[in-house]
Amino acid sequence: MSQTIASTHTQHGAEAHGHGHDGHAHGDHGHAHDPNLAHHFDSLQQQFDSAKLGIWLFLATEVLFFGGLFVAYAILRMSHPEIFSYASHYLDTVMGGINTCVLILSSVTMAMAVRFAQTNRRGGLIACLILTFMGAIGFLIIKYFEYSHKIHDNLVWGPSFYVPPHDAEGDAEAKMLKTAPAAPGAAIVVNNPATFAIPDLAAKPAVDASAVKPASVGPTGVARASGAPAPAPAAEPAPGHSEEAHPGTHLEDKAMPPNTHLFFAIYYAMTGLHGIHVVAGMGVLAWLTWRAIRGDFSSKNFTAVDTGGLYWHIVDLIWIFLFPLFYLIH
Amino acid sequence: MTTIPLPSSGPVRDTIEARPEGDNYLTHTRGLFSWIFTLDHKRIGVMYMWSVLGAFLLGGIFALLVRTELLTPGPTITEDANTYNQWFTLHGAIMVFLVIIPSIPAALGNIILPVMLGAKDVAFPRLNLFSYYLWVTGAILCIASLAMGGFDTGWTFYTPYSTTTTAGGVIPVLTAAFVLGFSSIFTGLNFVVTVHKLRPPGMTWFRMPLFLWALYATAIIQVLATPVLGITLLLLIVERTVNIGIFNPAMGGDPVLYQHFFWFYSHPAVYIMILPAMGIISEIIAVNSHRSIFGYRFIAFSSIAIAMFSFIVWGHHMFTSGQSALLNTLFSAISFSVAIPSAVKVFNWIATLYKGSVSLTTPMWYALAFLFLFTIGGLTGLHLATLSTDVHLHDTYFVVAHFHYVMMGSALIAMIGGLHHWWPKIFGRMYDERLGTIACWIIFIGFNVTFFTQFILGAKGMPRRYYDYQPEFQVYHVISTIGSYTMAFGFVLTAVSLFGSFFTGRKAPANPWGGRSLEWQCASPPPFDNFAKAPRVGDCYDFSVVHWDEKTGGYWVDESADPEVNPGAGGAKAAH
Amino acid sequence: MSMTSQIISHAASKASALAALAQSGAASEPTAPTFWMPTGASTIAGGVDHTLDVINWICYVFFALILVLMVYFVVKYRHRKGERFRTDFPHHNTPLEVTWSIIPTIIVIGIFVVGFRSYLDIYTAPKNAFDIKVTAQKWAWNFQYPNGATSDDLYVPAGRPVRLILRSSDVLHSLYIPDFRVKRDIVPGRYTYAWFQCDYPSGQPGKSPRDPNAKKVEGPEDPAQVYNLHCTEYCGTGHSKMNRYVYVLDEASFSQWMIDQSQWLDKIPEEELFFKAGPKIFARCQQCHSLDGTKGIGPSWQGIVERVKAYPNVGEGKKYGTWEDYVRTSILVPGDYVVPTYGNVMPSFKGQLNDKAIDAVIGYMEHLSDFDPKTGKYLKADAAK
Amino acid sequence: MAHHAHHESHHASHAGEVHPEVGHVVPVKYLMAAGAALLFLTVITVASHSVDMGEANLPVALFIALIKATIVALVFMHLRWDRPFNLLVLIGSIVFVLIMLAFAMMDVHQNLPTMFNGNAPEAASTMDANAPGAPVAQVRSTNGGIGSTN
Repeated sequence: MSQTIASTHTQHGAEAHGHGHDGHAHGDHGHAHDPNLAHHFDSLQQQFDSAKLGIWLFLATEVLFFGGLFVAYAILRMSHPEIFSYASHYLDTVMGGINTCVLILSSVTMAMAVRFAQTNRRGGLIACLILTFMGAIGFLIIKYFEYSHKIHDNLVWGPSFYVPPHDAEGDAEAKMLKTAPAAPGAAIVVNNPATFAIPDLAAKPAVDASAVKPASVGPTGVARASGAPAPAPAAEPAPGHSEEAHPGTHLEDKAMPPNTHLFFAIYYAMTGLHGIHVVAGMGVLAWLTWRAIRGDFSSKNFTAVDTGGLYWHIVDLIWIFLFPLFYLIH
Repeated sequence: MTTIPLPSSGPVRDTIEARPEGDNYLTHTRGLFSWIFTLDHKRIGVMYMWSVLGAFLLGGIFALLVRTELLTPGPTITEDANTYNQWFTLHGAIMVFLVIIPSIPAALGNIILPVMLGAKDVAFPRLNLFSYYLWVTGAILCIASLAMGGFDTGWTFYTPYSTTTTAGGVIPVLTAAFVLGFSSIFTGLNFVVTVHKLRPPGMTWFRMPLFLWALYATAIIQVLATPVLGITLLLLIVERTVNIGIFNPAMGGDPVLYQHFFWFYSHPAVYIMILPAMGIISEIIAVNSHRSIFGYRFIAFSSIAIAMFSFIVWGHHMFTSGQSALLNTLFSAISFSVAIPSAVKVFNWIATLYKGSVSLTTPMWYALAFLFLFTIGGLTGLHLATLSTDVHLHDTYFVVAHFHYVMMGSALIAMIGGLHHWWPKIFGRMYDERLGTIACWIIFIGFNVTFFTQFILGAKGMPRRYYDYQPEFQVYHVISTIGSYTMAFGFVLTAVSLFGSFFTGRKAPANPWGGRSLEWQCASPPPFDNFAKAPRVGDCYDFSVVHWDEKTGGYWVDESADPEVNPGAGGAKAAH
Repeated sequence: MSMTSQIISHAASKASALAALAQSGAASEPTAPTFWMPTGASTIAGGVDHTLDVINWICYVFFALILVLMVYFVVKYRHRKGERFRTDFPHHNTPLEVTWSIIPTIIVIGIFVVGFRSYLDIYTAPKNAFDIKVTAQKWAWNFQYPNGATSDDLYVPAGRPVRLILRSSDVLHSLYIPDFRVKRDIVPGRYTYAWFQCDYPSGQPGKSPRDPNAKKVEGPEDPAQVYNLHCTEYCGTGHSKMNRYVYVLDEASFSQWMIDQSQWLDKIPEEELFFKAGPKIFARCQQCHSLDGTKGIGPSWQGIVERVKAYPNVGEGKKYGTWEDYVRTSILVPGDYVVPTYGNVMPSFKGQLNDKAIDAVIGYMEHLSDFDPKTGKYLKADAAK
Repeated sequence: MAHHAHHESHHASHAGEVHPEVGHVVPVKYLMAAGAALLFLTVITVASHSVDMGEANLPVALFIALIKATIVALVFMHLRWDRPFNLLVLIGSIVFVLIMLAFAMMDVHQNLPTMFNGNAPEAASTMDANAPGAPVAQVRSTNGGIGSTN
């Protein structure tokens, strides 16, 4: 490798003096003899290789970042296999499959975009970038439908998975769970006078087991022990209101294994993080498109497109694994 | 590795005088904004340095509070155990995430690495600046978390405590650690690329000074391990905010999984702290004994070996935590393998002193202190890697003492040694060496008084993170606290000697210690783009061509006498 | 040392200790505390201490070696400004470097083997072990014995292996008995196990080390009688207060103790519950609740009855019919109504306090004025007699 | 300098096209072929899902995913023509994920017997009070509490 550097290395002691203020010395127009060469590089080759190695190292961090979640997935699936085979059927394989194809196509257009940039085809570059962007949007739209459908069916992570939706109890509970962590209530330190007037509901810390249950369960549970009046309704979904609580069908399903919420927890965690990366990718694509329209890119200067493309491909690559792991469980 | 022949023109001291007097990276541009928006690696490094030292002061204050509280069993200066818990948590979090991890790579590394390498800058100056401001963001969040109710989770954030505690500052501090992680990732990424792609002709892998090897190995860890911390903290934040339950046993999650995640980062993180320290020590010892470092390749490779091993030993933090017996055994076995490259390094350093010409400068004193403390820290690692003894010692003061010997006694002492080593280069001023040396001794003694007693405490069964303890332990705690005050005094002296240099210090020569690597070949302080001409790289550990120069009060390097630079010269020296 | 003299002084204990010898092979006598280690009172302590000694000596030797060489070289090859640098040094010496890579390798392999062998003893509990269920919670221990008896301190029979079945009801804890060299994290959501065998009885049967009514936990009359038990996994405010004692009783007195312990509450007539049982149970609560109005982790019990009656949700037709109902609820389902400004940190005592115990607590609260708020002593004790 | 060698070959393949002095231009037919292959494999995966292979389903699906990933990495991401070290970086990162996976799974696998769904009695009761199917402590506390004689 150093051989390459050595051979492409050019001495330019003289120019080095040429730089005035180091602020613009590093800019894209840093160098006297090549506007695309930053002052601290000696050759375009060196600069390009650095950029490539840089982005690849960044992609490596992305792999490990998602890697953590994949490990979590593996552990959960190992300790609760029944959950995964059961809950996977709540996912829409068709939508997932379509999304996979959308991402693949956007990857193709992205790769083409890089190619157009390398070969000075500005029109093709802009077209491909926009196509890729559309792909991203398409992916997110489909994801939106998937998510909203599940949320409507109460197929969510955490305790609210068990809260019968669309009744006062459920809503109150859901509301509490939403507010509890954010509220300064969670910020109560013992002996902190600042938090005096906080309603006790919000005063519950985020994940405290007892914050997890509908407010009515506690006393009824105890009342039974001490022979006081019968439990309030909605603690256990009575047949009466399970009809109107239609969306939460999984709640009536006696075959549902314990802890099924975990599947959706990891599902939302992984697809959500992936979604965030897609959004970030859209940002990158928009920026590239803008620069392409401005005419920044050419066969001499396409590194930005290339690296942006690599990022987009890794997003695709991760989805390629997410798809079978969530949608295709037997 | 073939290298193109280089034009040999006169001695390198030309490069030093090659630019107008007083024009260096500090003076090249002026004004606040020329610092805030600077892309010069040296300035970014200097900003890092001051920030890290500031954080160190803060963390030190919390340390003293903790030690003072422990003077007596039960309440001493606070009635509330929770306050104490917040103190030691803050001390740990600040020292680990804000100080030790960025101290050497981000602060000293940023300043020295490109100069040492002979490059004009790091590969991605903007990213470099960005990572600094990430650090600042993290620091601000960390302080903010105090205002928002503090956090009492311990720096390890073990679930489910960290997800159920009512302390309000937990989420901010998790975010802080998350952000700091990315700051560290970007620094590492920058260094890997710089070392790979920005080496000037002649700077082959095996001509790189060992500090660069160490930084390179560190950077690899930073890039590969830190993302896992990122995702872990992210999951923790989600757990705490929207109750996702992956780590929450009440919901079928697995708290031990969190520990796996956490230590998969945090064990390698220990080497993020110690590897660059080892690099600095290699430099200081070689330069101050003015002889080629003994077994260059063994040291270089041991750095890489440690970096690689560091990823497969994290389980030794979990011997008692419900990890399976099989895994305990595996991890114990692998953990021992780290001992070997570490031992090799120590032996090589000792052997480097042999038949050297040792001048006892302040940096050298720090290096010797490092050797002493690191040996203890490393050897006590054996107790903790051994299964049966670790069961007894885990989570006691023995562990506390052990990692302070390694993180502080080694990493931080080396950082301060490095600071003294390169201070003249960075600021162009010599500090008062006598005062510096005295301070070094006081810190050294104070440190051992503080932490050696904690080995005994731990072995006797004093659990860590205790606000209250049995009376029979008090004597040890008192000794330990006295030691910590001594140490604090030592650090004050160090500060005096260093800051004094700005007022009373003489102007530093380009090469005050007789170093041979490239940073000693450009002026002190270096010009803003480091080298007027591409430097000619010789053997950075060949001191036979280094000569004392009375008139500059420093050394100069007769490059032309080095056959590796100037094949014409008939310098008699064993090539290797 | 005091340990052994203790044993000799108690003939009964001694006899049973010998009985223990008979049934469980070689008994290991408690070792004296060394510079490093505390008393080693369990059968596994020997192995651990031996391992530690081995490692220590290796450390001493290597440390001395490195230190001596360092100092010697620095002194011998001291350089002064102006002198020419030596050039007669070796650059490297592969055979030497290989040697000092291999020697440490062999040594650490050795250490690993020694450590692993003693670890196996720690890890694998014998079949005939006596099971004790341990529940850790913020910030108290609950030890439950086969006959259903429960206690706050750990009582174990001498001369037979004891297996602790550990479970946490909230966060991570860790059970640590330094003198037994036993430590195991307690992980919510799963069981963990620890075992030990202590061959020599200590302490006196049934004699509690401290007054259960005392606000502050005092040590036993003779420290040598008991062993300390700590929590070593950080668990919050009361972490450093999760210290209890371990009593090793000889077989006979242990089984007697178990029976008494399992019945003490039933023996007390209803009307005497509040001053006989109340204070004893309060010992579990005093980590967080005070009697004298000082604000702890939880609200003080002083004047609790009036306070609770004043709550908006207590009273006829309200959420809680009576104040007793509220107290009972907050013992069993603490999160149900959290008093403002206090965090929801109290663990549930469901399954730990039965109805009679809860009645005792309620009675205790009711008659709180009859107790000394500082010491918790019952002031009308003689009157009750 | 394998890098430059490829360069030449492509000068030959598409004459009259502007070529950058750095980097590598992937011919259109490669890109299209890769895209087609990916779509095809996606169909295969979905199909394989519908046939019940018992335990084998997961490995098969993952294997296909691996092939797809390889195609993306080699063609779209230029690794086929890029510097080998970049490939090493990618593989290296995956290896480290696998290390973590292996150890963590080994641990959990060994510990499965000791685990029970739901946490402490009160947490468990809380959860199963919520709804059918919520986690129930399989191993219940038999703890009679203070004073119980059973």
